[in-house]
Amino acid sequence: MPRLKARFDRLSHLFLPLSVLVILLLINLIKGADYFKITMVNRVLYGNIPNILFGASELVILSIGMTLVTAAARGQDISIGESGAISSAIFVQYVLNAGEVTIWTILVGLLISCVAGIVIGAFNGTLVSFFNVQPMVATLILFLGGRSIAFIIDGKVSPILANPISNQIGTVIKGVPIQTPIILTAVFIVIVSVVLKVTNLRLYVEAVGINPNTARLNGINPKRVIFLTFLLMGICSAVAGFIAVNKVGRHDSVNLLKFIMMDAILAVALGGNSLSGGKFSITGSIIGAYTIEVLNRTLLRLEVNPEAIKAFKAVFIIILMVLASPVVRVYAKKVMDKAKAFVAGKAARQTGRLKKAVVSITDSSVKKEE
Amino acid sequence: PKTIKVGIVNLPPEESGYRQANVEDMNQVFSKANGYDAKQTNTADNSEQMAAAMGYIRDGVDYLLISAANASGWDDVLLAAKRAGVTVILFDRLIDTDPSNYQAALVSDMYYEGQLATDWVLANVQAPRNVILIRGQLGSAAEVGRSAPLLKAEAEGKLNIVWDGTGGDTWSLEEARRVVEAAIAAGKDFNVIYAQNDGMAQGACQALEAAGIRFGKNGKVKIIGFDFNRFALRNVQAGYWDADVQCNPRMATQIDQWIKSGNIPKGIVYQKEIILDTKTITDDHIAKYGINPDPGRGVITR
Amino acid sequence: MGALNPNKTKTRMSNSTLLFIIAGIIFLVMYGIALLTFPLSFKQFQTFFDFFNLNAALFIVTLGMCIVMIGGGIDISVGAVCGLVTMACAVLLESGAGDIWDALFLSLGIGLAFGLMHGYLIAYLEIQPFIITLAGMFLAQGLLTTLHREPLNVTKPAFVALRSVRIEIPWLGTVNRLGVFIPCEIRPGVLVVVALVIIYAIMMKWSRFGRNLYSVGGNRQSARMLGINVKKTMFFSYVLCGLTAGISGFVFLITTGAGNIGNGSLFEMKAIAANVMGGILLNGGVGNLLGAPIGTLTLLTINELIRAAGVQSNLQAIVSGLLLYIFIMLQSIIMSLRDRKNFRLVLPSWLKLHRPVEGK
Amino acid sequence: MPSEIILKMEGICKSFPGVRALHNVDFVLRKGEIHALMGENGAGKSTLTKILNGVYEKDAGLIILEGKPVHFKSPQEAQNMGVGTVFQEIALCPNLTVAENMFIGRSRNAFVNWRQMNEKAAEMLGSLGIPASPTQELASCSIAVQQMIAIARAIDMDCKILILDEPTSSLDEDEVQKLFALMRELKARGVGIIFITHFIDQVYEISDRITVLRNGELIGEYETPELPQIELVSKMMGKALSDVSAMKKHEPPKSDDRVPVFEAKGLSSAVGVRPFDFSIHKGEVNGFAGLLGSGRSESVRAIFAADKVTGGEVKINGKRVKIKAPLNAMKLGIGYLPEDRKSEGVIDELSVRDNIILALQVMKGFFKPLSRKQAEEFANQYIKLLEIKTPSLDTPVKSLSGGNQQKVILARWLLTNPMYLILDEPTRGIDVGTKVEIQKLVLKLAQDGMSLTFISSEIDEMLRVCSRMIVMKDREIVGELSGADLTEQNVMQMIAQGGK
Ligand SMILES: Nc1ncnc2c1ncn2[C@@H]1O[C@H](COP(=O)(O)OP(=O)(O)OP(=O)(O)O)[C@@H](O)[C@H]1O
Ligand SMILES: Nc1ncnc2c1ncn2[C@@H]1O[C@H](COP(=O)(O)OP(=O)(O)OP(=O)(O)O)[C@@H](O)[C@H]1O
Ligand SMILES: [Mg+2]
Ligand SMILES: [Mg+2]
Repeated sequence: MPRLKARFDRLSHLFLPLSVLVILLLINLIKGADYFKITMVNRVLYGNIPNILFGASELVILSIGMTLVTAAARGQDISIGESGAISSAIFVQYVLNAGEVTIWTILVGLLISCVAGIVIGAFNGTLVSFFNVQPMVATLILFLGGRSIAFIIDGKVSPILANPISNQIGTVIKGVPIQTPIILTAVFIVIVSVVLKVTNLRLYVEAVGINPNTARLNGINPKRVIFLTFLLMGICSAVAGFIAVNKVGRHDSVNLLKFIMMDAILAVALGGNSLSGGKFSITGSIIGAYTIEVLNRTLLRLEVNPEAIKAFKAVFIIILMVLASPVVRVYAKKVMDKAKAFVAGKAARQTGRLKKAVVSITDSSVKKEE
Repeated sequence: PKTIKVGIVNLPPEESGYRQANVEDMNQVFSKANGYDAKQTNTADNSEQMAAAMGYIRDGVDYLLISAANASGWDDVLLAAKRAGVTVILFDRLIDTDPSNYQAALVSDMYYEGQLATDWVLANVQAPRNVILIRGQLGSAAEVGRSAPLLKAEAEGKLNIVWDGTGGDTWSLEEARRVVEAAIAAGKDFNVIYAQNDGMAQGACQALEAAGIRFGKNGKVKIIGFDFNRFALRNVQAGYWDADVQCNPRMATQIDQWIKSGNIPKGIVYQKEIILDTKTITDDHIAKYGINPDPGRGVITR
Repeated sequence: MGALNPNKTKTRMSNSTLLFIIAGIIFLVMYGIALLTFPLSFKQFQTFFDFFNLNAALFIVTLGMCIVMIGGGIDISVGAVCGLVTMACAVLLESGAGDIWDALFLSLGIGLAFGLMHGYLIAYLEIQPFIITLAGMFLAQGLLTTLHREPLNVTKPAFVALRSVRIEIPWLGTVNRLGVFIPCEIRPGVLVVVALVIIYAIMMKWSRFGRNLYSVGGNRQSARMLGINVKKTMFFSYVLCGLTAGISGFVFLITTGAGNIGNGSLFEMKAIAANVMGGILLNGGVGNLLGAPIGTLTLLTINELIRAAGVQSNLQAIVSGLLLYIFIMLQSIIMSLRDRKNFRLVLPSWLKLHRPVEGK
Repeated sequence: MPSEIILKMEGICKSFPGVRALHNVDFVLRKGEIHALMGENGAGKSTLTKILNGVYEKDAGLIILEGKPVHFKSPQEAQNMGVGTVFQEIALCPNLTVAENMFIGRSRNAFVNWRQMNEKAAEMLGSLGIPASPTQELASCSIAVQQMIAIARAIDMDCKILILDEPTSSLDEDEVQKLFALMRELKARGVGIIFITHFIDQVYEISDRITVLRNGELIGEYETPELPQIELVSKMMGKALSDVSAMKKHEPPKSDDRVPVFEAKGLSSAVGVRPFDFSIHKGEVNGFAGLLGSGRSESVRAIFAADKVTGGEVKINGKRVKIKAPLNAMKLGIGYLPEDRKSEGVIDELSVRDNIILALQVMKGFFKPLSRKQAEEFANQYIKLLEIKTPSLDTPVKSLSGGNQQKVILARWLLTNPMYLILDEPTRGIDVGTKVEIQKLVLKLAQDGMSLTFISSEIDEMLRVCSRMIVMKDREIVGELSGADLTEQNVMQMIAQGGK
């Protein structure tokens, strides 16, 4: 029993993102009861849920990286979209120049684009860790210039990735009833959780994020840890870029993963993580990312006037964040406690004075002992 | 002959695929080889644009080409240009000012493009015409222009817009896909998708495909895109989509001709633009008008 | 210990001052180089004045951002609020429902409303500033499109008269291509910038609010223990920033004369970049308010340099990123050099007190 | 002393998640008295004062200030009503100047008069002999100086009640005396002073009355002269303590190994200690003595490479090694407990468990995480050994009392089982009982073959455990004492005369 409670306590940080997600899902359910309905279309699962999982795949992957960067570097990487655009441009160039496209071509391309992502991460990471530049400022550089770089890599056009394998990665593999990006995302999440399991990444990142000085005196090199998180962010961007470009089938350096950093940061925050670093929850961020996807779709589902859609989104975010606010939670807890006390008080009154007497006796006996 | 000094004030290529093509076109035509000494400044900020324009005027250029981020506030700049004897030619975007303040303006008429597409719908789709409108970046000239004729047609009762969605800040495929998915989930009955650029049309098709809804020449839903990307034209050619409307980013050649011939028209000149559908499209069209790479005949880009 | 005479202790320059001086020097050096390489453009005074004339709104936004940054916060809604104000005022003026004063009050009101909302949610409900101001940005953008989607020119005569006000400096000016002498001119927005810089600089240096804000930005917990009303201070910083964004919207409208969806877009990023170049750190607690205009000038000089050099279109963003990069590196290198050496220079040897400050 | 009651706290209760920090505590403070608040680590002393000055909100109880019930929601309100505080962990703003730190949050003027402020500050600093300039950034002052600035601020505040939460823990004897002089002056002016410390001698030197807390409960209030020291200690600990005095007689172990475990020649670091030689043998406990700021911490930091090492040669067991970063030192079997607990010791948001296993985990390497079970076992073992008061293993370490945090760090290093352990002020902020425990522990570890360096600002504490004392002055080693020469008298003399 205490074990169970301990486990529950450990999961309590997920209460917030989950409750937010549930609220949104409820709204959707009220709008139409068939919300969770899943059908088979061309032998592939189809419905709102698969659509959400499909649509959020890049965001989920990016928010994982963003969580790590936020935790260690106490700031955000705002160049993730650009970084994804650059590494996927390299991927596309590789594939287009590779002649016949086989699964190996794609895999090698992915590897190369991951390397590109790592290089980009190293650039940002160097600035942040070794030159002490705040993350948002360091990554502002690529945020400003990144898309131009991608465009130049593209050869100043928008190259087309029209091959059957890319198509299958972007949609479905024949015979598999689930869209490939969903599977890839799941695989990625599994890899991340394995990495967290077999390494001390979490301890290092949290230690550095909370108190780099202490971390250093305990043998952790904070600079290297921060640098590492940026490298991981680079990999995440590359993978997200890979999925995105295969979905689209065309490298559009302008629109690929545009403004996604805002959503990723939002996902981290909705996941209950502090944007000023320290302890983190990747599960929370993942739920946060799906929540944002659901939110975006909810606004569409509610048929909000396109002119006002952003305003509504803002209102939703504000409401969600207010519900999640520590102050409100403390207040709510107080109210709950009072309510509980009231109910308990009623019960106590019914059991009569007997109990009270017992309590006072034990009380005084305790006092005497001293 | 003496090199002609030109200052170009344009929007940044990162703005859109259309803009990239436009910027590249300008750079290619106004080149050293072509007898120009041209500089181009790309920014989406009106103030920075004006600063750049003033800079070019101070530099003493012969021609100042402007594609304004913002249609207003340019009077000072134009006046300064006039005082300094600089010929101003507007391209792509008009400026809200007295026409005497500039020499010529060569622009795409987004409203006209929208009209072409709307007319096509009215002519080629049987009533009831239930349209999903997928808007591009809200408030941009293209979005405003291309939406208006359709909204007007709806107001006149010629068609119904059953779903009106937007990409918000972007012209992104994903947003378009989401919009159509939402419409499908809501059980809307529709037979036209009016996507305000090719990428968004592509996103819409992906959503339809995943939902198992047939579209294109032989399907229930008609797909219309804009911009004449070659991949889009190939899709139309294959009957996978139904129509595409041109939006020509290439204005430089025309302006170059004007300058070289010394015969610059006065006032606003609209570019000629066309709509192609499965019946009218030819390889020639694709080769001649298309932008971006050509996936090749018969290749459909999903 | 008693033998130590405190008067002998020479003061080490504070981070704020040092960063400000670096910013100032880099700007001057850069402007000097610009003058030498592109005299055609930079030698004309009007170039300098135009920085202010055309970018008054950006200067103002940067000031507001500077204040929240010193308080350890961030407000990324400023650009969107600025844009919303231009549109709201344009709609107001064009619909004939109000005159210029009404428009001014409207801009202040909108700015204030956003500032109050941000301030309350961030300071009192302890929600993360980035998220709330992101929502604020969405809200402003959404309201703008709901209000009016297309660009809207203000044609009201009184307004047009106001926005064509020019202050000419007859003894400064240039002769243009046709040999006509053009005097330098200053537009009304510039006066607002100058006034705000003075007021804010005084406020940050001498007012209780300003000093409290530094302390809150430096260490919130300590500030509270020192008896500072942290929440109130943070609250006011956001209110002030919102208000400033409102003012900037009005100035933007005076500068360009139209409400437009694109007005003020990306101002938040520019403002952050400008402030960082002006030596104001995102961590909070460090920076001199005068750094904000210096940083903005640096940013604008970079733009003008890129224009004058005729950098190829697709490279413009990359080059400006690169210049930002060099700038940041310089700043960082100087700061770390000082951390290594400076003690020996400034302090007597027995007073070499050094322990890196936590959290850098 | 029937003087007027200025403050009355009645039935104060306060709970934190998982802990009952205070239960039904009464406290009375009179005008012009110095009232010591005593108790073991985690007894609730800081919590009680923090409730008084508005940092925490009480769950129940009454605070009556000058006859009026008050309820402070923030330190600001308390300050305005005349309650000044020096916090246990220094709470000043590093990015402001010294003068600002002394005056900020106090004036209600809308504007700051810099000149006047600097002048006043300079005056204060001068009269207290604090070696800092008013216009200097606080970050560039040492902890001790910061502590004194905090005191100066509180003293200057013209308050009715002054709370001093372990103000003397980082001060040396001289400064303590200066502080006491000031306290007496304030007392004469009628200020009620709440004084928290773990130095029992200081309590008897300065206080008029003592209130003892234990486990969040009030044990009693006593007139200082009427409460014998031994009784006070046993009241604090809740058991008769015969071994307090017994402790003093421990004989430091002698080592006869020829090759030192650790040896340094000409070691110097980037923060400016003069190059020094140092060595320590197996099973030896040595200490560094010296005045505040004499470079004791800097020296041991150089050994551990906590600051950048700029020169020198290091041998471990006679073999030359390179120590460039703390990790090298750790891998070579050196451990270091830093003196600044807050900024270098704990990782405050991490759990007690993670804090305990941190160093061991890092030494094992990035790819070899301990299993959860193992980690819990280790942590539990040391929580028991050091009697760390924590509600659970998952409690963030920041919600432990100061002294218990210190024990967590000690546990962390003991867990790595180092060959040579450096303890810089390990007993700072630790109650008498535990202090004795720690001293015993040090001796036991030494007997088991560990070498230790033990630095403390209390000389007698060092004399009790160290077999050799290295004396420093002005950042230089001026001499060494051991064996029969090692007496307080000699140490003092050496510090004063700088060697011979
Ligand atoms: N912010 C907090 N959150 C949770 N628990 C806390 C918090 N502050 C104090 N506690 C708990 O309250 C109890 C009393 O702590 P307090 O700091 O008052 O002790 P103390 O008597 O000052 O001890 P020390 O001498 O070690 O400073 C401890 O058990 C501590 O863990
Ligand atoms: N004369 C001085 N005046 C002010 N600060 C000094 C002086 N000398 C040294 N310091 C600073 O005081 C701090 C304490 O010095 P250090 O830790 O080396 O001495 P210590 O002997 O260990 O003293 P402590 O008792 O504080 O641990 C250091 O940061 C040092 O830079
Ligand atoms: Mg305490
Ligand atoms: Mg020390």
